[in-house]
Amino acid sequence: MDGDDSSKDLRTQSFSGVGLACRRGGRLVFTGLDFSISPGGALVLRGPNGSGKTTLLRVMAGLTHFTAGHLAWDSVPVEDPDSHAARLRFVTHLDAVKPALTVTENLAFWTALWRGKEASIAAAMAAFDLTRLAEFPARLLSAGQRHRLALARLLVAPAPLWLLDEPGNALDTASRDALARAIADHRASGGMVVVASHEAAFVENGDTLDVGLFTPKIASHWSDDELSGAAE
Amino acid sequence: MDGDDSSKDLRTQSFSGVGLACRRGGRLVFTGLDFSISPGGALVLRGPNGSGKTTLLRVMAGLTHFTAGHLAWDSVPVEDPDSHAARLRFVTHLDAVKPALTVTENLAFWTALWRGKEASIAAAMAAFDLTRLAEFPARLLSAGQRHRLALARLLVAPAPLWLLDEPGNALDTASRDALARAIADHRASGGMVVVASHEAAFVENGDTLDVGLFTPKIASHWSDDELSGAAE
Amino acid sequence: MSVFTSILARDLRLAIRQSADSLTVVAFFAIATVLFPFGVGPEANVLARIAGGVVWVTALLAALLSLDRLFTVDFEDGTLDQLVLSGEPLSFIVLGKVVAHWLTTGVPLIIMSPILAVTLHLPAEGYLPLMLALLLGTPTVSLVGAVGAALVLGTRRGGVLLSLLVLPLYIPVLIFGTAAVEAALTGVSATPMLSVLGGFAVLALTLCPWATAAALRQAVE
Amino acid sequence: MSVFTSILARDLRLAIRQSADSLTVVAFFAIATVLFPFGVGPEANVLARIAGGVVWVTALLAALLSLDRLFTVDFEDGTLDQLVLSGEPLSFIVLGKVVAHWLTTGVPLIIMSPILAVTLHLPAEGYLPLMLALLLGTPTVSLVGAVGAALVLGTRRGGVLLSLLVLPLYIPVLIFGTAAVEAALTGVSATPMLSVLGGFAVLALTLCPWATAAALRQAVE
Amino acid sequence: MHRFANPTQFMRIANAIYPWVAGLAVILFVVGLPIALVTSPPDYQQGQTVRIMYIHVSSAWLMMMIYGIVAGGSAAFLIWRHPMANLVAKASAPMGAIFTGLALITGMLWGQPMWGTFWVWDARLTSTLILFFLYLGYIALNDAFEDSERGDRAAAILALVGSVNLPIIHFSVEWWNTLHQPSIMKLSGDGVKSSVDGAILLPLFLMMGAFTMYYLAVLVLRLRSELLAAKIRNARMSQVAVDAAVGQPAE
Amino acid sequence: MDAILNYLNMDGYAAWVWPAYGLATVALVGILVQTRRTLKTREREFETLKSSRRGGQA
Ligand code: HEM
Ligand SMILES: Nc1ncnc2c1ncn2[C@@H]1O[C@H](COP(=O)(O)OP(=O)(O)OP(=O)(O)O)[C@@H](O)[C@H]1O
Ligand SMILES: Nc1ncnc2c1ncn2[C@@H]1O[C@H](COP(=O)(O)OP(=O)(O)OP(=O)(O)O)[C@@H](O)[C@H]1O
Ligand SMILES: [Mg+2]
Ligand SMILES: [Mg+2]
Repeated sequence: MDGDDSSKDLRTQSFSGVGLACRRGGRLVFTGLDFSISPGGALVLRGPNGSGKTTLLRVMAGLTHFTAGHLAWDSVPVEDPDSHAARLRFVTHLDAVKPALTVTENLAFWTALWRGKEASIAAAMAAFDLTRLAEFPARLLSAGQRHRLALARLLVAPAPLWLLDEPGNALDTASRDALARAIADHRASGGMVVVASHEAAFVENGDTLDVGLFTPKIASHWSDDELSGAAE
Repeated sequence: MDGDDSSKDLRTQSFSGVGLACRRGGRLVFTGLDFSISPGGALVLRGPNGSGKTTLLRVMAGLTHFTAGHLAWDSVPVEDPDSHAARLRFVTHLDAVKPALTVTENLAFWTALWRGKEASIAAAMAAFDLTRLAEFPARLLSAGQRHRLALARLLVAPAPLWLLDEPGNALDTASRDALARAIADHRASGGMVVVASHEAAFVENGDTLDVGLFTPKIASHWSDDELSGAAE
Repeated sequence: MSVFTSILARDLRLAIRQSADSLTVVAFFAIATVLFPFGVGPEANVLARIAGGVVWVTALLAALLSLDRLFTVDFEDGTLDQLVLSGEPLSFIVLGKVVAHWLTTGVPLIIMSPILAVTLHLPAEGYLPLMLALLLGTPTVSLVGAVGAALVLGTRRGGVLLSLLVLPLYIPVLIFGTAAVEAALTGVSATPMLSVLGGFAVLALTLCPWATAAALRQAVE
Repeated sequence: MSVFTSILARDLRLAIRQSADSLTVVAFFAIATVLFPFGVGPEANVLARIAGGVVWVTALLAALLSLDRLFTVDFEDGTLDQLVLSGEPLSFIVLGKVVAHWLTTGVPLIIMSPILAVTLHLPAEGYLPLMLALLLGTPTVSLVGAVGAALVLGTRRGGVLLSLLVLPLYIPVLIFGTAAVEAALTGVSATPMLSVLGGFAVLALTLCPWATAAALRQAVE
Repeated sequence: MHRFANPTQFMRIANAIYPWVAGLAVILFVVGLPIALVTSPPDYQQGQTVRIMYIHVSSAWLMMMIYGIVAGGSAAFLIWRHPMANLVAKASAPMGAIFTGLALITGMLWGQPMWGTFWVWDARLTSTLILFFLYLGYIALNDAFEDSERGDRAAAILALVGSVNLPIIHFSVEWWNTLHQPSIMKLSGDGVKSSVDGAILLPLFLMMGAFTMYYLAVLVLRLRSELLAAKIRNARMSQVAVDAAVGQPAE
Repeated sequence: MDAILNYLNMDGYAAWVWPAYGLATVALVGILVQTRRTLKTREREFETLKSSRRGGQA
């Protein structure tokens, strides 16, 4: 039931990571990475393709395992993935939309799961200009409309931390503005936002974190040093 | 074998459509739509989300059936979908990349299928900064790297008409420049480009076509008029 | 429990909206069973001899086929990421999906089974034990299958790999399930076999949702 | 023909790179067959009586399971769009994929079959006709299955619907396939049955690639 | 062809023939049933069971004719994209499935007294069973898609592929020697010859005619119903989508 | 009476002949009833839709 009143204490929360390192497919994607977001803050992840923005977002969400460092929420180390998950919303490349359900039904499902209020569904649809499509099965939506439906999920049940992976993909100008507004509102009420994007448009006065400015290192389970005497 | 020398006569070709109408899921997406592209020309499709840009590109590719109007190539009506397909390349939202094959193997397959030259593979990879990733299995690529691999397919075997659906998605600045360069080179050698995009950056001096500026009409197989006397 | 019911409700709604789905599971069950008289020949005594086993094996294969896609769609469209991030116990969510699966495929199989038993010339006294055995056995089938379905997420040809993982685990269910039918035909009480099947179901209910949740977590990593 | 060979080469390469795939088809074949002694009981004479039929039925089901995903991956990742737009006859492309499928699943099944026949106590004179019948029958299975796989693209739970569409069409193959084994066991020549199977294969080869291509075209529309 | 593609024109013709086929169906049943059930003599070989034939052969004939119509409609739909042809196919298929079921069951009811078994795996029986499954597959495929137009096209292709089965059903009794009766009719140089007595042929033809007219009459009703459904969909869609988001210039 | 019973008995084939006719009747009547019923419900639905739209416009 803490989902319900989490909106109240948005302001008191902060999120940070220290010395994070992550290995994917045998290569070290990043190492020694620090970040910190305070209430109302925003962090824009930048970096060329393949620099590790998506990976870092998944680490922040607790989905991907990291090899060193730690995450902290209000200075308390993040340990239980479920309770960490309850305080964040993650919009990924995949939009988790069920084609057979209508726009409203899609949102209603997530609202129920996240114990949000029924009433917020209409507001979320309005924010992303989906109201007129409310009774359309999602299979009839175009790429941008589907993506807007995924974004509308951010608003059905409040959560302090938003993780957005290239949220501008496929959006038209009006929808980009709507997204920027939603982000600004969320921050104004004390929420935090992390955006991985090649365009800066959505976030005003956010911090910037350059991901992957170092040469990626090879990383098997063990470093060369550790292996040195092993296979002789 | 005509794929081989199609590059020679790029200049002489033009592509146009007259009075196109298309129905999807029982609704008329567009109707009475005309366009025309001359050699070296470019057409930018604009319109809010859901206005029918993707649908129009699929119609141009001969994939989606249209209910009225016709397409013409060099003023000759397009009839056989296979021979029309041989003169175009289509980059869609889906990148048709096989995760189990390396970057080179992915490109080599399409080169063979389209009867392109082996040598062009290296050039295509260089154009989209994939050379360092040549021997990487595609499953290790990030979103932007995968999309660059899809774009590199444009260069492995020449075809006069490029259809690009939101080609800028997930690309970093350097890759956007590379894409803009590829498009400019293609047009300089007489090729044609159609781009559906919410950003104009990739095309210089292109024509613009606003898709879906009229109110969509309802269309089952039959209009109400046609049905009027049917079920009494 | 609200998680459980909202998952259950959504999956049931999806199943009803695409009602052809559970019908086709039953259709597979029927067709695969009907293949046997073609393959084995139509002699009634041979068929009657193998009827219980054939119905059980095809029921297992039918359940397996439908389990194949239990999580695949959610995995591919990103829903699974979101479910793992729901902040609710993942094993409850899993349980909701498994119960929806059982209601839409297991129950139709049970209802269908006596009809197929007739075409295979199973003696009438075998019908009730067959249905009871299926009633107690199919929940285990769904629960164990869910673990397998979660493990093979992200592999190509998951379906075949799934059967490799899961079919061996079905063997005990199969043995006691057919033994129950056998017992009834030879006039012995089927109760001991049925209670073993019930025991399997309880065991599966306590272990499988947890194991499935763990498998799903590593699938989205 | 270069289209055909490049498709064939790519699909074979993909299959080898994920060699677990064709292994799992064979594994399914083996496990499903081995389930029968558990379901039916271990008596050698009963098993011998049904051996040919069981091997054939499980081979069909194994092929079906692997056919399920023949086009799905290409459909979902956009490759199919590109193949339809290749400008080459789509039926050649289809043929390339089907041949690759048959080489990676049909052939291993044929090689595996005598081993399974032994476990089901099939008399030794049945081995050769069984393998020959599978050799002539499995191409039809792959070809017909390809039509079904193309038709169900884009449905949820395609696998089960696929079996509803395709298994009935396998019935003639099954009948003549088991009849060939039966004939050899009773000392009659199996040649007439084998030539009917060959006839089916020729018929399927002329019709199915075309029908599959039509189905694929409408799937990407 | 294009005249029939317009539903109003098509239904004008259909509605015009409706009273005739419906009336004929009633007359043929009223005349045919008493002859089939009472006045016609028992067969010298098959005795009274010959009365099953009047239903069995009529259903079998109809199931094949309907499949022909389904396949033909599907072909027209795929080649010329005539939705009306598809509608005819779609409206016929469930009836075809039911008549196939009827042919199978009456055949089994006839087989038990005649051959001593309900079922043998001979070519005609097997190919009839396959026809039944093809009908079921057509129906299942038709509503397996979220986009109903895709279902239409996929099912149409299946119907065309399955039409290979039709000649097999018909000629199976000649190509393989089976338990099943060979054809009653033989077309030879000097016209239609029959091996069967006229007293049995008369009720047979009456019943076949009655079944056929019945099918045509019900088909008209089902087409009306399908077109009404299309009208309802149109009306529904226009209510939802009059202002549905899409295509309006961004203000 | 005997004649009728004798007729109904069909020389001992009653168990095969009558079910055949019975099932055929059920099938034919069933299709007809089902078809007419959906037709009627759709007609009614269409009428209400039409009248409600007219009401909306007024
Ligand atoms: C389940 C069992 C049976 C099935 C599936 C079946 C199927 C068929 C089919 C499909 C036809 C139509 C063939 C055509 O028009 O080309 C037919 C016709 C006929 N059947 Fe059967 N049948 C069955 C059992 C029987 C039995 C037991 C008898 C009689 C002993 C019988 C006697 C006939 C006769 C006399 C015809 C008309 C022959 C002709 O004109 O072609 N059938 N049956
Ligand atoms: N397969 C389909 N079935 C039914 N309707 C569809 C289908 N695909 C698209 N539509 C409808 O057609 C309209 C146009 O869609 P399309 O994808 O062409 O838009 P778009 O201009 O590409 O939009 P976006 O900018 O969001 O990509 C949408 O409103 C959508 O509802
Ligand atoms: N599942 C994986 N297995 C192995 N390596 C991976 C995996 N996912 C990503 N990588 C590697 O990690 C690196 C970072 O990928 P990531 O997706 O985080 O990049 P990104 O910054 O999001 O790039 P983009 O801008 O293209 O989305 C890539 O170079 C990629 O090769
Ligand atoms: Mg990324
Ligand atoms: Mg689009």
